[in-house]
Amino acid sequence: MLKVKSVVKEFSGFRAVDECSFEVEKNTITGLIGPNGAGKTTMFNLIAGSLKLDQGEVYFSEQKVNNFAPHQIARLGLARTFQIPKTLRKMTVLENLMLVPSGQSGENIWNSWFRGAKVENEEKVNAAKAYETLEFLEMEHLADEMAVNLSGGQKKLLELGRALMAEPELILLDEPGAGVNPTLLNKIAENILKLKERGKTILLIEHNMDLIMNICDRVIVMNDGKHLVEGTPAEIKTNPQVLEAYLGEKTA
Amino acid sequence: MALQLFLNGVILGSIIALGAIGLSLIYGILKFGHFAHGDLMTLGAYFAFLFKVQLGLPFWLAFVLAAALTAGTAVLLNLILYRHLKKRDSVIVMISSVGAALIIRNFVLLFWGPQNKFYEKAIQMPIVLGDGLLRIKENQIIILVLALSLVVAVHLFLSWTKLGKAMRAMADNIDLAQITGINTERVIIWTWAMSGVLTAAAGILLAFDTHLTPVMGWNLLLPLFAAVILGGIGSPYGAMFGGLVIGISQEMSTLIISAAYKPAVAFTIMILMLIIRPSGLMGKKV
Amino acid sequence: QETVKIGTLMPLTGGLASYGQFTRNGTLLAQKIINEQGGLLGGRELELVNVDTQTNPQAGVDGAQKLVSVNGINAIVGALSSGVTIPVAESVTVPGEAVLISPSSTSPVLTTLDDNGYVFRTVPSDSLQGVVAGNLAADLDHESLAIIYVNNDYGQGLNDAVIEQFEKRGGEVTASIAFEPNKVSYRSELMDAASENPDALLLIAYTDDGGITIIRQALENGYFDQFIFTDGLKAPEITEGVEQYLEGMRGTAPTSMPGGKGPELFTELYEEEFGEIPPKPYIDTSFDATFVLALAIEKAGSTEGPAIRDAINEVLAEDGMLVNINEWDKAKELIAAGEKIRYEGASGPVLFNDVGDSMGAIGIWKIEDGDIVNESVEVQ
Amino acid sequence: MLSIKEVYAGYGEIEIIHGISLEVNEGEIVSIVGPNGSGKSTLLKSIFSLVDIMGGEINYLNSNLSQVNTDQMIKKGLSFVPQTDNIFPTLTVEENLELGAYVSKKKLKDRFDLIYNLFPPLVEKRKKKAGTLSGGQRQMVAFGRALVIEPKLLLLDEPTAGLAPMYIDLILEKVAEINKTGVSILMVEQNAKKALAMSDRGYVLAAGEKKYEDSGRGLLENEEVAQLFLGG
Amino acid sequence: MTFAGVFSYLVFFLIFVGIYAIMTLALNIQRGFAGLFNIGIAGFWAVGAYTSAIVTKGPTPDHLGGFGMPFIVGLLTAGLVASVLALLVGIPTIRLREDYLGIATIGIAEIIRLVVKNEAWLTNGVRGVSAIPKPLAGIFGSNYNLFFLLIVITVIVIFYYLSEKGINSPWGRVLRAIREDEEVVKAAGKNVVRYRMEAFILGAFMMGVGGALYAHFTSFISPEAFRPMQATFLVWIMLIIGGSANNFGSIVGAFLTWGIWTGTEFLTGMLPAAYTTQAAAVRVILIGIFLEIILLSRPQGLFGEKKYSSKKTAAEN
Ligand SMILES: Nc1ncnc2c1ncn2[C@@H]1O[C@H](COP(=O)(O)OP(=O)(O)OP(=O)(O)O)[C@@H](O)[C@H]1O
Ligand SMILES: Nc1ncnc2c1ncn2[C@@H]1O[C@H](COP(=O)(O)OP(=O)(O)OP(=O)(O)O)[C@@H](O)[C@H]1O
Ligand SMILES: CC(C)C[C@H](N)C(=O)O
Ligand SMILES: [Mg+2]
Ligand SMILES: [Mg+2]
Repeated sequence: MLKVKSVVKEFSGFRAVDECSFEVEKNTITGLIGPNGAGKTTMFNLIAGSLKLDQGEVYFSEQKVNNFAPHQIARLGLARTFQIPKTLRKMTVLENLMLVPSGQSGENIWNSWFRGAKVENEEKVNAAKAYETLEFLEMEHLADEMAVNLSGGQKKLLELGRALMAEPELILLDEPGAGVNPTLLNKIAENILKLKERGKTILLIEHNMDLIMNICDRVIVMNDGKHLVEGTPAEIKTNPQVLEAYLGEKTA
Repeated sequence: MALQLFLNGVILGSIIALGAIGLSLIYGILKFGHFAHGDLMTLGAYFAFLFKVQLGLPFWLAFVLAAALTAGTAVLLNLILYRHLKKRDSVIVMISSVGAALIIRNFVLLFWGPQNKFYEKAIQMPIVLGDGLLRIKENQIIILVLALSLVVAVHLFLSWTKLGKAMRAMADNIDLAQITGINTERVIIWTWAMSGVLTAAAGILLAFDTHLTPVMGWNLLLPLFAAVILGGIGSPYGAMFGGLVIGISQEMSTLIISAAYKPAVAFTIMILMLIIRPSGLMGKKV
Repeated sequence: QETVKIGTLMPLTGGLASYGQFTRNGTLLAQKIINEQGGLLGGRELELVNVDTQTNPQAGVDGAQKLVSVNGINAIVGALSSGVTIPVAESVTVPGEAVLISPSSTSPVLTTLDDNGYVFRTVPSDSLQGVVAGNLAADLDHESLAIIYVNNDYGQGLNDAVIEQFEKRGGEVTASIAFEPNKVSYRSELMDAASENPDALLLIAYTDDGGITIIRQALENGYFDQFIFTDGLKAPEITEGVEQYLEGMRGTAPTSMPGGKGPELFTELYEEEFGEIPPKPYIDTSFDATFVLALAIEKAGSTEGPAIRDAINEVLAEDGMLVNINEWDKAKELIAAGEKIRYEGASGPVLFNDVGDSMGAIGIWKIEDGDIVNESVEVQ
Repeated sequence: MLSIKEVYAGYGEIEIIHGISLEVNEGEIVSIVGPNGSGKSTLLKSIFSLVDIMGGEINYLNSNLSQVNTDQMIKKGLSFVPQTDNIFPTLTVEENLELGAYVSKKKLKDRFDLIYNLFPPLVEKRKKKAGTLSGGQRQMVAFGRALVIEPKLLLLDEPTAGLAPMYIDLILEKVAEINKTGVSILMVEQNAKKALAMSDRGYVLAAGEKKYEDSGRGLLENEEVAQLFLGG
Repeated sequence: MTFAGVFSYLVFFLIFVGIYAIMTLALNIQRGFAGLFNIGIAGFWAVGAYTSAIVTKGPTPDHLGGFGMPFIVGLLTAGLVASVLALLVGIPTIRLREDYLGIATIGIAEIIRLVVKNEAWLTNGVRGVSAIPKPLAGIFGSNYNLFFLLIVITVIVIFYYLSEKGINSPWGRVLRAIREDEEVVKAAGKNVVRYRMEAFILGAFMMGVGGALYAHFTSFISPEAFRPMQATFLVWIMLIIGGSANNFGSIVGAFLTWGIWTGTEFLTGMLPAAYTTQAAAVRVILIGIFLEIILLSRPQGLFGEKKYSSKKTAAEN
C-alpha cells in the first residue's frame, strides 16, 4: 500500500529524516511512534507532498509519487490530518466537510453557472455524507457552527472528519489523541478500528501508548530521523532500544 | 557618469532606507502595510518648512521639532485609528491608513498649497570633483551624514534597549508577548514614534535635496514598500539594505533603460525578489 | 429669469495654476461688463461656470463632460493648455456640438483639428512663436541649442517649429527631449540635454509642474547657464531665488497687437477691479474669448451650439462697426440692427480665419532685476 | 493567592464561561479537567484578560487583575503557558527563553541551565528558530520560557499534550518538583488521571460551568466523574 | 437646478456608480471570496480601457488603432486582455502570501501606468487617447446618457448573477476555503493555484470590461485616469464600506462612496474661486474622516459579511 525507501529530508543542513524506510500493509493500522523531534510529522509531510524529498522514494499503491503536489497525492486516495488542527475558520462545520470530496462537478465554474441541476443533486448526496460523518463523530449539533468557534478537541475531531470525507484508501493521522478528552479518545479509537473494518489502511502517529497498544497491528519506531525498530505492539513495548529512547523506564 | 549615478543612488537610497525602517517595523509588528507612511514623510518635510522658513528657526532646530511633531502624529494615528482596528482583518487597517494618507496629504495642501516649496530659495552650486566626473552639493553631503548617523542611532537604540527584542517578539506573536510581560502598548507607541522620527527625517532630507510638494511622499511610497520586501518584512537592517539597493539600482538603471522607466526598476526588483526568495534578503524564513 | 451659462475651463491647480487665477479674472471682468450693461438675450444674466482643469487632460475632459452633458452648456472658454484643450475638443465639445474658444492653446494641431468649426482660439498658432523663438536664439548668437519640452501637443509643436527656424538660421539643435510633468528630479533629462555642451537651453514648459524645477536643477548642477523661455514660463515666479543667474535671459510669448486702444483700456479696467495686472500672458485673450462668445450668443439669439458657432463668423467682420471692450450696450444695439461688428479686443482686434485661428503678435520678454519686462513685438 | 469570583467571559458577543469561581492557595497544585470545549483554556486566558471579561472579579495576591498591567502581573510572579501559539516561532530557542526574563533586570543564565537540564533535547536547538521545532520540542520551549522568572504561580494549559511518554511523566514530575520549591500550580490537563493524582484539588468544568470541585483523589474516586470525564 | 438638470445629473452620476460597482463586484470575487489581495485594480482598469479604445477607434496617426470594431467586441476584448494580464501577473505571484500579492499587484499596476505613459506608439503616452467612439452615438440625442446607463446596468446584472451563482456553488466553497487555509484545501485534493487563478482572472475580466465602459463613456483616457487613488483605493473603500464578501453590499458601497465623493463637490463648488484649492483639500479631508468613522464604528462594513453557503442549514436535509 505505502512504501517509503531511504527517504532523506534536510532543513538547512539538519537531517530531520535520515535514510528512513518502511512499508505499510493494506488494511492494517500501523503506529508510527518516536521521541519528540524524531521526524514523524516531517515524514507525513513528505508522504503527503507538503514537503519535497531530498532523496529516496515514496510509493503509494505501487505508484511512485515522489514530489507529487499535495492535491495530486490526495486524489490518488490519501488523506491526512494535521498535528496542529487546521480549520476553515469562517465556514461552517458542514462546509468544512463538504469541501473535501474530489471530483465534484460544481467545482468547475462553468458547471456551476450552466449545469445547476446536476450540481444540486451532487450537493445533496455530499451533504448527506457529511451528516453521516458528523454523526459518527457525535458532532451533528455543530453542523452549522462556524469552525472558528470549536474548541481545541473539537477541531481535532473535525480534522478526522475531513479525512473520512475523502473516502481515502490510506489515512495518515497525526496525533489524533493529543489534547483530546479521554472519554472521547476511547471513541476515536473505536472509530479508527471501524475504519479498518471498512477496509481502510491507517498510519497513525500517537504518543498515547494505550491507544497504540490497543489498536495497532504493527508499530514503527523512529528516532533521530531513522527507522529504529518495528514490530507488534507487544514486541515494541519491551524492546530495550524503545524503552531507552522513547518510553522511559517508568512506563515499562 | 556611472559614478555620478551611483552617488545619486546612494543619496536616494539612504532616504528610502530611513523611510523603510519604520514601515518595516510596523509591518512586522502590526501586520499591515501602512499606506500613510509616505504622507507622514511629506508632513515631516512641511513641518520643517514651517519651522525653518515660516518661523525662521535654524535648520537643526527645525529638524528636531519637525521630527518630534511627526512622531507625535504617528502616535496619534495609532491611538485614534489603528489601535481600535487591530483585532480586525489587516486589510481594514490598511484601508484606514489609506484614509489617513488622504487626510494628511490634503491637510498639507490646505495649509501650504500645491506649489513647490523650498527650504532655501537660493540655489547651491555643486562641488566639482575629478574634472567634472562627480558633482556633489554641500546639502547632499549633509544628507549622507545625517542619514548615516540616524541609521547608527537606530542600531544602537535597538540593540541597547530591550526594545529590539520586544519588537521582534511582538512581530511573532503579540498575545504571547503580552503574557511574557512585554508592555505591548508601550512598545507599539515607541515603534510609531521611532518610525515617525525616521520618516520625517527622510522627508526633510528629500526636500532638502530637491523641493517640497504635497505628493512627494506618496510618490515614494512604493519604493519604500519595495525596500521593505527586499529586506524582509519586520527586519530594520533589511530595510536599510533594501533602501540602498532600490535607490542605487533605480539611478544606475538609466545607463541601460530609459529614465522614464526608473520607477519600474524598484517594482521589478521587488517582484523578482518575491518570486525568488519571498522572505526577503535578510528576512526570516517562514 | 434663467441665466445664460458659459463654461470656463481654467486651471486653478497643476502646472498652470499661476496663470489660471488671472485668466479667470479676465473672464470675470467680461462677465461684469456684460451684466452691468443689461445682460444678454433680452436681459438675461450671464453666468460663468468654472471647472478646474488641474492642467490635466483627464480632469479637464471630466469637467467639460459635466459642463456639456449635465449642465447643458454649449459655449466654453478654455482650456489654457493645448494638452487639455485638444482632448476636450475631440472627446466632448465637438461630438457634443459645443463651441470652445481657447484663450491660450497655441499648438499647431488645433489648426488642423477635425472640429466641424466648433473650436476657436484668440491667440496665434505656435508656428509663429516657433519662428520668433528660433530667430531669438540665433540673434543671441547661439550656435547650438538643446530643447527640453513638456510632452504634450504644445511642447511638441513648438519644439518642431523652433528647430525648423533655428536650423534655417544655421544653428544646430543638439538635443530635443520631452519630459513628463511633476517629477521630483529632472537630472537625467538635463544630463542628456547637456551632453553635447550646447550654448543654451530652450525650455518649453509650464511653471509649476516641471518648469521651475528644471531651471533650478539645470543651474545648481551646472548643466546650463544660458536659457531661452517660451510663453509657458512668462511668470515672475520662475526667477525666485535664482535672480542673479537668470538676469538678462529672454523668452517669447503671444502679446497684444500694437496700436488700438483695447489693451490700454483693458489694463485700466482690470486694475480697477482686481489690482495690479501681472506680466503674465493670456489674461486679455481670456477676456476676449468670453466677450466674443457673448456676442455670438446674442447674435444667434439662442444658446444652442450650432447656432453659436455660425454666429461667430457672422457677427465679426474686419469692416464692421467698431465696438470697444466696455461697449456691450452698443454691441447689442448693433446686433439688433443686423450690423456686423469690428471688435477692438483687449488683445487687439479679434477675427478668426476659417479654421478658427486668430491673428496676433509675439513679444520678446526679458528678465530684469528679477522682473519680467516686455522688450519688443513681432507681428505676423 | 489566586481567586476567581463568579467570572463570565467569552469572545466578542459569545459568552463561554458562565460564572465560575475558583481558588488556588499558596503551595497548591490545582487541576482543571473537562471535555473539549468546556472552557478550560478560556478560563485561563481570562486571568490575563486575553478574552473579553463580561463580569466577575479576579484577584491575585490581593490586587484586582483587571486593573493591573500584564507586565506587573509577571513581576508579581504570575506565569502562563498557553495551550497553542505558545512560542515565538521566528526567534531562536535561546531568545524565547530570554524573553521569559523580559521583566527582570538581571540576566538569568543559571535559570537557562536549569531549563536545559530539564529538557535536554533543547540544548542542540539553542540557536535554532523555535518555529522549526517539532511539536513536542515547542512544548518544552514554552514551558521553559514560563519558568525563567521563578514564578510564584504557574498557569499551565495542557503542558503534556503532544509529548512523548517519557516526557509526560518527566514533566509532571517536574511540575511536582517545582511545586515543592513553593510554586503554586494551576493546570489544565487531559492526562486527567495522572494530573488529578498529583493535585491537591481539582475542578471539573463542563459547558462553561463548574460541575465538580474536590480534592484530586476525591475526584478520581468519584464514579460519576470517572465515567463521564476520565474515560471510565 | 431644473428638473431636467437634476435628472441628467442623476443619470451621469449613476453611470459612474455603475462602473465603480462593476469594479467592486470584481474585487469582491478576488478579495471577498478568494482572499486575493489585489491593490493593482488600476492596472486592469487601464488595460481594459485602452484595449477597447484601440480596438474600436478608427484609424489614427497618433497611436496603435484603426480597427474600428464594434463596441461589444471592444468590451469582450478588453475583458480578455485584462484576463491575460491577470494570468501573466498571476503565474509568478499568485502563490505568494496575500500581502505580498498585494504589493506585487500595485507594483505591476504602476508599471502598466509607466508603459501607458511612455509607449506613445501604443497609447499616445501622456496625451491620452481621445474621441473614443460611443456606441450608437447620435441615435439617442440628448438622452444618450440614459441609454449608456442601461448598458452599464445590464453588465452589472449579468456580473452580479454570475458571481452570486458561482460563490454559492462548490466552486465558491473551494474559494472561500482557500481564503481560510490553503493547506487544508490541498490535502483535500484540490489544485489551489488553479482556483486562485480562476478567481483572479474572472475578477480581472470584469475589471477589464468595467474599464472599457469607462473609456467609452468619458471618450478620453490618459494615464492620469488610472492613478491609484481613484482607480484602486476608491474601489477598496467601496468594498469595505459595503461589507467585504457581500455582492449586494459592494454595489451599495459603490453608490454611497461615489455619492459622498461627488456630493462634496457641490459643497465646495459653492465657495468662491479663490478658495478652490483649499476647498478641494477640505473635501478630501472630509471624505477621509468619513471613511475612518465608518471603519471605526462598523468595521465589518454597512452590510457585514454575508454568509455564503453551499448548503445552508440542517433543515434542508
Ligand atoms: N521547517 C523546518 N525547518 C527546520 N527544521 C525543521 C522543520 N520542520 C521540522 N524540523 C526539525 O525536524 C525534526 C523533526 O520534526 P518533526 O516535526 O517531524 O518531529 P515529530 O517526530 O513529529 O515530533 P513530535 O512528536 O514532537 O511532533 C525536529 O528536530 C525539527 O526541529
Ligand atoms: N477565539 C475564539 N472565538 C470564539 N469562540 C471561541 C474561541 N476560542 C474558543 N472558543 C469557543 O469557546 C469554547 C471553549 O473553548 P476552550 O478553548 O476554552 O475549550 P477547552 O475547554 O480548553 O477545550 P480543549 O480541551 O479542547 O482545549 C469552545 O466551544 C470554543 O468554540
Ligand atoms: C497657458 C499657456 C502656457 C498654454 C500653452 N501656450 C499651450 O498651448 O499649451
Ligand atoms: Mg509531530
Ligand atoms: Mg483548551
